Amino acid sequence: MTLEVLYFAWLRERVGQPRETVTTDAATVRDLIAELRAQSEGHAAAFADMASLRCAVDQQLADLESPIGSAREIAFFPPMTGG
Amino acid sequence: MTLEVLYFAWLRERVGQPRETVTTDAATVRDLIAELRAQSEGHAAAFADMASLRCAVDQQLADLESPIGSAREIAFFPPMTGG
Amino acid sequence: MTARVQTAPFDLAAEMAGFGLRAGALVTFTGVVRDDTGLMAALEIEHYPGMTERALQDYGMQAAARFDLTDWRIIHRHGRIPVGDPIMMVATAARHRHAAFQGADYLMDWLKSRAPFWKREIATDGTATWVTAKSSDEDALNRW
Amino acid sequence: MTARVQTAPFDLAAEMAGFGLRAGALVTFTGVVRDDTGLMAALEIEHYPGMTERALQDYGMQAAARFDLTDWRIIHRHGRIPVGDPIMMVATAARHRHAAFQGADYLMDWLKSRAPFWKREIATDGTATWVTAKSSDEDALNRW
Repeated sequence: MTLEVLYFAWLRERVGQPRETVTTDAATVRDLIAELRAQSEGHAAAFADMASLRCAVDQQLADLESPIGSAREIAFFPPMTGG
Repeated sequence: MTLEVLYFAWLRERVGQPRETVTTDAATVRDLIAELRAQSEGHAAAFADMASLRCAVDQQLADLESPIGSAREIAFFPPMTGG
Repeated sequence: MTARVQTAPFDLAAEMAGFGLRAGALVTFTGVVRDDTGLMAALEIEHYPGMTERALQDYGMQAAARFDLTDWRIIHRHGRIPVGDPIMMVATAARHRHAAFQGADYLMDWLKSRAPFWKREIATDGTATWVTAKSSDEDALNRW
Repeated sequence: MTARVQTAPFDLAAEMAGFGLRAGALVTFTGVVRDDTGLMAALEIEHYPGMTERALQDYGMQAAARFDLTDWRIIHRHGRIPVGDPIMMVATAARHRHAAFQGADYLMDWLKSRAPFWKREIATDGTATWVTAKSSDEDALNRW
């Protein structure tokens, strides 16, 4: 399965790129993170603090246990600071 | 003691005039009302429903037991409907 | 930090120009003459000249002290106000949003029940009916 | 009933023209870039194109259903926004004031913590610091 993975704010800075295409068999967001984390030091740094991690699956807020299913786009970012 | 007595909204309509000058020795607002009520049928009608009566002494909201003291202006009106 | 009573319409835009410049959060409330029945032509608002201005100023200052407002404005019209026209507005400025919201909400509750205005509904057939105060407005005031 | 995401400044006045025409109560909230320290030049706001528009639309529709809003508007800027400039606004229209206030307050709580925006403070010396989410914003959301 091929996914677009997006990063925002300081996760984007740590990973070093705003998006990447990954091929994965991960069942849940948490499984995907385990795979991404192994990709580079930057990825490891981005996912170091899981308490400050938020994600969206196909542009809907999700949690780490959310199934990836047939999703096309998974985004990772810190807690939002809008308004 | 001479006072200006003001009426607003339907109290004004019932009394039939927006203001009058009264000479009184009333100690409290309640005493003054007792005197005013005796002046005319209109006055009696205006003061018929004491639960719907509000007053101000020298332009400050007051209650029926408020002393008149050296006040110059007493106003009577229904519950306010601003905003 | 101003309160105004006037017959003329006001313009929210003009009123907000330069309002609360250094604040982070601005809230406005505007009350508009509503016609729920299709039978209403206008409101006619009577007030107590002298006392009104003083009361609005007092309530504004109380709200500013209580919610740490950096600016506030109250405008309330009287006289005849046609359906669809603005009746009154409050604006509050504060560093943070909750203070600005609460300040405006508080001011509205005070204005509804403690500012010397009396509304009369004027129907399209010319009949006039005094608006009765709502007990819910009194309850709202008791929240604070 | 519109949500917009844009880099351009907006004008509260222009946005409110014709807004909520038949409603009795209009509330606006405007957030402005604040400089508490005298050392801040601007905010820089990143967002998630695609998701942002959808999220704002969702929150607006949720607020409308919950508080019986007759109209609502959300505008949120992204990009570089200098001190003193408006960042975002919400406007709500309802028959009664409490619904309009609550709708706006609710929308703000959602936007603060659940809309995909990330703020960075840009100091006058050029240094940039990501703004940290406040637990008080999360608490505010849990009120609803």
